[in-house]
Amino acid sequence: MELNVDDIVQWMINANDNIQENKDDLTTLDQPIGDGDHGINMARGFQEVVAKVSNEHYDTVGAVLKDVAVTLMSKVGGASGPLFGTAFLQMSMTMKALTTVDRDAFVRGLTAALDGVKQRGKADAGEKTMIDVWQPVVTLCKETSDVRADELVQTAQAAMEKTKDMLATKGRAAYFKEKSIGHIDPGAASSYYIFSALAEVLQEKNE
Amino acid sequence: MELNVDDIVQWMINANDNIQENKDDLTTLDQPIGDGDHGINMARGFQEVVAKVSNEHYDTVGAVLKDVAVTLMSKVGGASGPLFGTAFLQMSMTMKALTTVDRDAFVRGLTAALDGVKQRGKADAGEKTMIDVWQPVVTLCKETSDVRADELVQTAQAAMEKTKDMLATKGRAAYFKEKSIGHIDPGAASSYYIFSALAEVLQEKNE
Amino acid sequence: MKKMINDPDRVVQDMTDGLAAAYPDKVRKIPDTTVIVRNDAPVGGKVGLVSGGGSGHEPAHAGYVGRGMLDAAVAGEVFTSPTPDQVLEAIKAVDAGEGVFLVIKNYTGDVLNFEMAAELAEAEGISVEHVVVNDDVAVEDSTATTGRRGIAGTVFVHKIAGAKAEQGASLADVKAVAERVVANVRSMGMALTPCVMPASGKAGFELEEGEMEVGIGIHGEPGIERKPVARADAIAEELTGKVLSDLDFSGSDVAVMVNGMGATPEMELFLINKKVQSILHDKGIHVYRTFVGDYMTSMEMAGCSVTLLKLDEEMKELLDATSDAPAFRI
Amino acid sequence: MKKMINDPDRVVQDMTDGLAAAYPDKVRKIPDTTVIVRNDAPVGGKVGLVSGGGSGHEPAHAGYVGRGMLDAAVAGEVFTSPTPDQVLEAIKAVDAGEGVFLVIKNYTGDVLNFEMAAELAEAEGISVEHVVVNDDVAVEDSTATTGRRGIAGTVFVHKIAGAKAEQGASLADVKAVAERVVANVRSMGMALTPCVMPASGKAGFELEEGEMEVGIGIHGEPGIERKPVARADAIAEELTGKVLSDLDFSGSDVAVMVNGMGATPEMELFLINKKVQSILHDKGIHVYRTFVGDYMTSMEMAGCSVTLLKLDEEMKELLDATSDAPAFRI
Ligand SMILES: Nc1ncnc2c1ncn2[C@@H]1O[C@H](COP(=O)(O)OP(=O)(O)O)[C@@H](O)[C@H]1O
Ligand SMILES: Nc1ncnc2c1ncn2[C@@H]1O[C@H](COP(=O)(O)OP(=O)(O)O)[C@@H](O)[C@H]1O
Ligand SMILES: [Mg+2]
Ligand SMILES: [Mg+2]
Ligand SMILES: [Mg+2]
Ligand SMILES: [Mg+2]
Repeated sequence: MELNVDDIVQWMINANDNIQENKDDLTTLDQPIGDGDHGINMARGFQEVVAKVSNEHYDTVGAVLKDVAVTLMSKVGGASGPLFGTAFLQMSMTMKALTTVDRDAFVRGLTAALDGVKQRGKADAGEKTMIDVWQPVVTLCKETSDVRADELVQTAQAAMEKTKDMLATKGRAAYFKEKSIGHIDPGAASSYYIFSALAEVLQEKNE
Repeated sequence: MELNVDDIVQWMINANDNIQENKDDLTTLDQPIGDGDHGINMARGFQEVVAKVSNEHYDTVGAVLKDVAVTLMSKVGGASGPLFGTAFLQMSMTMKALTTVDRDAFVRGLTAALDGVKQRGKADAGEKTMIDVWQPVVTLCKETSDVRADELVQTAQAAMEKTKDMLATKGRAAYFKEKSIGHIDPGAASSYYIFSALAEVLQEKNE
Repeated sequence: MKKMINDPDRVVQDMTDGLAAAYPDKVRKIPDTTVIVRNDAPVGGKVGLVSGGGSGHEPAHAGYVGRGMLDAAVAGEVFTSPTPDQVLEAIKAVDAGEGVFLVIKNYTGDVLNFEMAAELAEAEGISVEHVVVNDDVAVEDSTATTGRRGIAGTVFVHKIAGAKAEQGASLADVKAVAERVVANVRSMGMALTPCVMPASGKAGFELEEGEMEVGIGIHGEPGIERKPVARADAIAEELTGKVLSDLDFSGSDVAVMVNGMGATPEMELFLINKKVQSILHDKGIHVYRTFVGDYMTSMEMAGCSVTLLKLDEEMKELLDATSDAPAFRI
Repeated sequence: MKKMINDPDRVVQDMTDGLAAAYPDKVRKIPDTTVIVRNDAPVGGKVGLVSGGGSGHEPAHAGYVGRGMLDAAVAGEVFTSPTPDQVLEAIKAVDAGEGVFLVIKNYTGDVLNFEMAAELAEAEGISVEHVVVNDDVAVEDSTATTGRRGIAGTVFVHKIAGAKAEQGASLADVKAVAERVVANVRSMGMALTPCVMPASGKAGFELEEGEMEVGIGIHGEPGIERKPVARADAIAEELTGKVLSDLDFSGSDVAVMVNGMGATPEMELFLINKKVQSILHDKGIHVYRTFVGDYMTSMEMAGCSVTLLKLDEEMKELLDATSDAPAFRI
């Protein structure tokens, strides 16, 4: 695994495509256990991310990811804005000087991102949030020497689906208490789209 | 024609009966060219009038009519409250000292009432208001030496029906302009009920 | 119908009780009436200012009772003029010997009842003068009708005449400035949805989904035109345009009121205001002061009205004078 | 949907423009933001007070910007927290070197975004403190949830902390009094009808004809119970009862806020207030001051909330201090 600046830009383009395509579904997920804006929030944010990163020239991976972070932070809104913003900001900080990232650097970046989200959200795994997708993905990457695209998609997807049976104890969904059970967490779903977008990049590179 | 205190009280009782009976019809008349409250207003007012005058002892006709006026003024509301109030107040002032009223005294009272309404309403005959019933009734009484009950009813009823073809230029109905044509004026209708109540008193006395 | 009420017949009693209970340091209710008066009424050496009308237009009029504005407000049944005896109570409660001034919105019922009360008061030796407010440009004035309706512009009459009276002006001078306001104030409104009468639980009129009525009155009386709901900018243009074409405001200083009909979120009123201000700016009309909010409502009607008042120097000073009326603190 | 808007995506921009245009002598909008600040910000020698949150709660929060209250308000998209960059702009605009105090309603999004902004500001050398308001007793606090929601009680925090800051108090002292307000304020709300999101044109939730929801949040989040619309007295009893059972108010002096959710006519709020006052009177709780009106709304939601604040002597003085914020003039 080796990702350069263009790969990261492509990752964001893919992520945006996924999210635009599933915008309404994400919003629908946010209706029963939230305020029905998650798709709108994420679609707005990633559109801006793509507008930003596809028009700039970057020397390092860290620089791309920093722009991603700042854009998400200022454009997504809601709870997910600062959380995804924090994730990419922490990731970018571990890759500041890198023109390419190998598997070890990527694992360090992902771990920093996950820790950042946990701290910002005062949350941990099992609380029915995006963390429940990020954590298994980080574990997968850590434990696999070279992650395959299909593994990554499967792990993220399974993790997302697992949130369905969880009781929300953080975010808006927590207000719904027991009623939150039976619904996939919207932030988990958008995280799945982000990682499946990454898997597409890995797939392309392997072809 | 000679009316004493009891006759006037009976007039009010009859008027109240008529109005209670036709309350909904009066309100219906006020819907297309008004605000749909005329029946409610008049029913509330005359109920109070009867409650008042049937429990008091009066020495003069003027005294009964003054209580009628004050009660209508404070209980009817809307435009018709002060108008009917004024009518009975002006009538009462011409009969202050009278224990009975003859035809001449009654004509004087009715004329004062009509003038009061015109002045209060800044209105004249032909503007599609209660005046269009009061005026022909006053004329009839003036021109007939001894008014018969059936004549009185016929005149009032014909006058009321005539308002149907008139264009309203006073009161709420005036806002409806041309659309006011084709509807009987609610205040003309309630005036008709008041005069037919008087006719019942005349009829009784002749029997 | 969805309303938070108790007995529909007691809604005006309950409301005036609740208002008096909210501001006991400022106002009181005259027992057995629906009259709200300043606690310190009658105020010695001051002309008393009385307004009122049918209920359902809150905060008009009881919210405007306070130092620097009204001395008393008389609340009739919903959309029904108060009766002369109630108005007379108010007049008597605020008369300190300097006379009483009545601000009447131009509805036949209000005019008849207030004028009758004025005569009764005169008969008791109280000097009474009045002004009839007819600011609504929607329904055209003509000798054939009872004239234009009084709507949100009435609040400017309360404020300016109230400030004048507070200064200790004579009854004639209060009347003169009130008449100047009436001569210089114009309004026009529109609605998106009707209001519901508490007594019947029914809407006063119907508007289709996607339809609005321009020029509607504050009791839902017919306006000029029904048409598809327009953008905020177009609504602001239509209302402001109609107001501007009725009186020459060019080059003058104006007070602006963007008034909510009751149910409309303040958010939308600010959108209307944005456009109103830019229209006035483009026409070189200088905005001296702006008021955005619910000032003259129609219960839960959604919609708004735009009012412009052409100001002279004295009106400016009186508009800026202190008022501690709960709904118009300055 | 019936709304007076232009482009739904620009509703918050338009609204803040329209607000700034209404009160140009008092506030301005920071260009390219949705931040409204006092014209004289940063005010030398004074802690800056910043609040904000999603839009749709007008007059909260921009209507509370003014002398004696907030220095700045940050407006997010409708029902969506403003982003950290916007909050940072507000913080920078009001910092006069004495530090900045943030009043945050307890919603995950608001807390995350404001905290993030605070960190960014600290990184730029500005001292920032904050308080999180959680006055809504409807949804129970527990370690398992992010806690109670912040609703109309927030306005009392703005007022009292704002007055303290205006006196020149230190950041620590402003924080201390704000925390005292949070500890002593409790609210509960209900709704009769939902509000409509400008972006989708759809109601945020559904309520059957004849049904109300008790304990609902200001974004339409679930409350405690749905049931038939009750009489005003019963609604007042339920809301007040819940508030009273959450904190011991007995024998104390309180400030009362009967807050409209947006579409409810003021008439009905006064009916609710009548009953609230009589309940408090019967319990020997002394009402120091009452506020009735639309203070923390949910666009065109119909309904109300009742807030009680237990006052100490300093809070009373600060509550009564002058404020020229358009939506809270004292
Ligand atoms: N405290 C938290 N920690 C981690 N993730 C959270 C937290 N709160 C919310 N989230 C995530 O954010 C998502 C909701 O995002 P979004 O709908 O955009 O924001 P909002 O709830 O403010 O409307 C949730 O589905 C959840 O995954
Ligand atoms: N200026 C006027 N002069 C004479 N009669 C009038 C005038 N204005 C209204 N009326 C009468 O009053 C009636 C309406 O009374 P009502 O419905 O009780 O009052 P409101 O119009 O205030 O609701 C009309 O039908 C008309 O006969
Ligand atoms: Mg959401
Ligand atoms: Mg009528
Ligand atoms: Mg009427
Ligand atoms: Mg949201």
